[in-house]
Amino acid sequence: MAETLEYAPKTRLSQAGADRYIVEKEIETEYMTLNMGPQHPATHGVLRVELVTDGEVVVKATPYMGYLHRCFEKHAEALDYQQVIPYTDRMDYLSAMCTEHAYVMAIEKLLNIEVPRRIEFMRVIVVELQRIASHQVAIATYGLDIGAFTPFLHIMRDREHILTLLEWLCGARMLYNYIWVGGVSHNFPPKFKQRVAEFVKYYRPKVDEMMALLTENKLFIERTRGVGVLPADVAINYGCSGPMLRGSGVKWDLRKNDPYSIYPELEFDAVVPDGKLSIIGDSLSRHLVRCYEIYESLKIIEQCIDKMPEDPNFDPHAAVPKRIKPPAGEVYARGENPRGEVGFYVISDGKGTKPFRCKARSGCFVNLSVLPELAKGNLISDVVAILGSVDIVLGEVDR
Amino acid sequence: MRLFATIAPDALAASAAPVAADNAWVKALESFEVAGVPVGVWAIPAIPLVFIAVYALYVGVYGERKVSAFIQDRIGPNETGKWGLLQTIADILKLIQKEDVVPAAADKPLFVLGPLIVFVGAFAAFAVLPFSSAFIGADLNVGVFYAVSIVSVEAVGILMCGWGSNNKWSLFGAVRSVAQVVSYEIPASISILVGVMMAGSLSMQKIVMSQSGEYGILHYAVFQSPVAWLAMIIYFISALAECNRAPFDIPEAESELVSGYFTEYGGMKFAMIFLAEYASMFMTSVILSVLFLGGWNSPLPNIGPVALNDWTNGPVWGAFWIMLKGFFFVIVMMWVRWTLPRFRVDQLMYLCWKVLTPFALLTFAFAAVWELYVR
Amino acid sequence: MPKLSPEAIHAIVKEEFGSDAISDLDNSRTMPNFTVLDHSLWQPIAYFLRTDERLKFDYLACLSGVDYNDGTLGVVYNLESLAAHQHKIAVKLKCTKENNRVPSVAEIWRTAEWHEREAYDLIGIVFEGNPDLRRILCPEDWEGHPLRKDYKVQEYYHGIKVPY
Amino acid sequence: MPSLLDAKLSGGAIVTKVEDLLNWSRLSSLWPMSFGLACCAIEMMATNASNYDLERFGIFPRSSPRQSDLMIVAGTVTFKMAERVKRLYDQMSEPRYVLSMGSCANCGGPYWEHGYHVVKGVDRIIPVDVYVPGCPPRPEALIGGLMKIQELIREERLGLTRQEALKKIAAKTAPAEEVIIAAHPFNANVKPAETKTEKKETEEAVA
Repeated sequence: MAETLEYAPKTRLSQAGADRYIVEKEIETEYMTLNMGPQHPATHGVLRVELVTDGEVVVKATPYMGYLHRCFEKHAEALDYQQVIPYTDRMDYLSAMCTEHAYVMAIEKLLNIEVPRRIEFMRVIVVELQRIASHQVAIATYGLDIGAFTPFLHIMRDREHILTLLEWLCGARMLYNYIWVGGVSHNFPPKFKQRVAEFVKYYRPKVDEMMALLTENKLFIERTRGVGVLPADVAINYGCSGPMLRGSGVKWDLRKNDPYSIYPELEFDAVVPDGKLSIIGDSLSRHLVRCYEIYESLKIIEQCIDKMPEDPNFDPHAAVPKRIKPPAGEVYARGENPRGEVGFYVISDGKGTKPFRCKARSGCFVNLSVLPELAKGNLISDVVAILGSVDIVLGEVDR
Repeated sequence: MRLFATIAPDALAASAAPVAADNAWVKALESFEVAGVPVGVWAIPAIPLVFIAVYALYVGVYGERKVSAFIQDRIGPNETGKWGLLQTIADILKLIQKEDVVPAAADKPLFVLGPLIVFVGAFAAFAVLPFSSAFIGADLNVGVFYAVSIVSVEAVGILMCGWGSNNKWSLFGAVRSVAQVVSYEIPASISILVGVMMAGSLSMQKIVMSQSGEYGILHYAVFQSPVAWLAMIIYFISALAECNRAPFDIPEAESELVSGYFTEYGGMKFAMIFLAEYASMFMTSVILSVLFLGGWNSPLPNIGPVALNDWTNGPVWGAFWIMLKGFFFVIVMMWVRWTLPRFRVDQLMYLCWKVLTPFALLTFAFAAVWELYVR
Repeated sequence: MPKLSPEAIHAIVKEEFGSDAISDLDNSRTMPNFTVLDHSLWQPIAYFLRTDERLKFDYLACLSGVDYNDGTLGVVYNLESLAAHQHKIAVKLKCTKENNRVPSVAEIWRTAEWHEREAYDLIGIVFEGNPDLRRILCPEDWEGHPLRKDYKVQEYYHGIKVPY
Repeated sequence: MPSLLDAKLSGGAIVTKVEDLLNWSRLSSLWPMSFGLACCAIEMMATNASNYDLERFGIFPRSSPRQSDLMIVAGTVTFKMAERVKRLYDQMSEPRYVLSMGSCANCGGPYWEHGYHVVKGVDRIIPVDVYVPGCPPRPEALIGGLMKIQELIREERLGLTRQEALKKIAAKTAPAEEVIIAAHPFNANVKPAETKTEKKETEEAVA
């Protein structure tokens, strides 16, 4: 059956650009097994990759994860619907708001409740702020992987502004527990919107600066261009999503293609690489998608600030159910995270206040599964570049 | 220690140059004895070593931290002593106290000897660096040749470190480093030859003296030939690679190879490798300024009665100028390091063999023609 | 090509494989789904879902293992036609705790390989035909499948106490 | 009763001075291992970055355990990871310190009850010197924890075990309740109000 498929996995050694490293094929060399991680600067956490190398060329890469398996699904089954939200924060700790949003949408779908319009705007603003912060870390650590240390610190400096804003909003710097089922935990503080608008104004030139410092650097382009090319059909077959899929030229953004919240009312683009600077599907494309998504997010935030309905006596808890006890049923709801599609498959048995089963589908878990395919036939330095461009957060991979 | 005394410097044609390099300080020190003990002879090699230690502590490590902090919008060390000035001293004192670990699986002799050889390789070259017109450890008539060859010993030390550690990452780092150092020796040596050819001597002092004159900076080798600047740039790039500095820091590429060949080293052995890196940075910077930028000659010209060049030349001024030039290039190296990403192995080799070496050869040929027929 | 409703999708599959192969459509508000009754037909059905021009389910969004706490285990596949039609359907597969073997679809959707490993690790469903069916999250020598409803956590792991 | 060696070694003026110098050098140059496990690692990165800049204290991360003095266990330790943490700790050379950052590393944090795969406290594997609470701790809290490590090093003497040094610090530190009460705004209003009036009086007197 498998042979008739459009996509059959084949060795990437022969594919474009990969065989340039293999100079002397006739020399008999012994393969060396190299253990990268779980404590390694380039694995972005506690991933372990077993590399079988021929000299510096990687013949086979096998990722091993689970070093940060924190049993999210067990916790979800043991706790109330509302209590699960902090654990979703800790799944993808760089984009806590986005993961919360996806989970809350699942529960709201089960409960079949409408959320006030202002709440939706508030959620989108914080989610997009979080998306910027998350992409910042992704870009910064990617620079670090390639060996550029300074952009990392510049970007982290700007990220603090977002953290300060969100801390002002809900008292936590990273893990917020802000988005609740049917509402949010706190109303916007006075002048919060102005501050956000100021941030957008401040940050736009900084993104240009970041692009000039890192993305337009000749060395950076040389290191990432044409490295780890992921064709679109392979990406879809492997279930990739987010910047990974868009980097391969597939215009697929859940905010556009499976719209939720108030995204249909907003004007923005799903970013796909144009193939001018990068080869479509390579590491540079994925990096570029992240860079340009920051601009799109800034655009979204500006629109939200303009369109958000004003209401001085607004109660963010108005639609929050007193007791969350959904009827029996099951739902798969998802949101566009900075790292791809995050979905929650929740089963309610209709009897208790706890989910019967809550499976989290994480973007980077799936995106990471392409790594063996991409790493084959590349140098060790390229594996680092590829791994960085996949942009994994181990908390989400292992849950 | 007698080495420096037995290889006596050539008698220099003092009349040929406006500033005669007479190595007076060294000669004075040689005859200095205390109760029959030749303290002076021992002091000659000790002076550069003390200087290097101070330099490595302050310009090297502390400077690097402050420069990187400046580039990265930070403050850098400021809690240890005034402005953090005692930071490197604290680092060294701490490293001395650390437990000396030799991994169980390591090849002990190699593991222990490796850092020593790296250290010695980097520091032995200082014997021929002219610190002033009156001070050079050994004015060898093949000084440049000696410096180039003794630095290659460093590659052996690095390989010993990497192999002796019995760590695959270290081995990768060592192999990469050796391949890199050996490759970049070629463009570096060819561009050194350009400078040597223009001066007509392999002796460091003679090279410097050939660049002195009343117009100061205009006598520097880099302005004496239309291609000398190219040779200088090629040498600078190769020097970055030979010192394993970014963007050529692939042997210790932190995000790829953890710490490269010194992953398994801690404590004093690590400090030695660390100091050797800064020492070779300064060494290559000085060789660069000796060959192309006039060494200890003042860049200021004599303008009629305002004899700036004469006023700012001499043994003490010479020491000032050469250190200034050396430190300048060390700072440039840091600047480059904290700005650029890292090369990949194949790109590194491409740059060496397909860009730098052909250009170096072309420069060499052109410079030879220029020297023969024009100058 | 038009975006098909769940009913239409169900009808196409039923037409192709007969009414014994799959159950009726559970057209719930939140997640329309049907169950594959005949395990031996699951791989052909999956292949059909992925390649048929009308369906083109090229994207396996999620694969979840479930312990229904009544002696049955289940696998839920959330499928989507990403490149072509953008319609969705969920497919279920059930087995018993004693006979916990289901066919693997890792050859059809490569993403299923890791998802199946995860379901094997946490629920204990054996996917026949998965090229690399090992534990993925827990250590190799971990005892039991943690997301089973009757799971009891072990006291010690390599000499470290496990419960608080 | 201290042994003869201890009696001779401790207390002497020169020994004390040298010890102070050595302790100073160690506490001013704490190189942590850049070893991120989970969420806390991001806060650790933020602490190293420009805004908080740990390098001010001479703390800059090394990626190899051989070159580091301090292990910041930043995040959840799982059973799969436990052996690696232990091994990394064993690879560090003495003198070494361990800072447990965040609730997960302290005691299992939010995963203490149902987290079957989470080690409930890294102190079940390796000895911990300083615990920094928080989920995740703010960068200021981490800096505070590092200061505690510096305090510990300052207290170290020949013939004094780590445990005794830790106890000495604990004796010096005010109990948490007192700190909280002192920092509470209602309590803070009582005394400073008096001092303010005094100040005013003195100002008037000067005028």
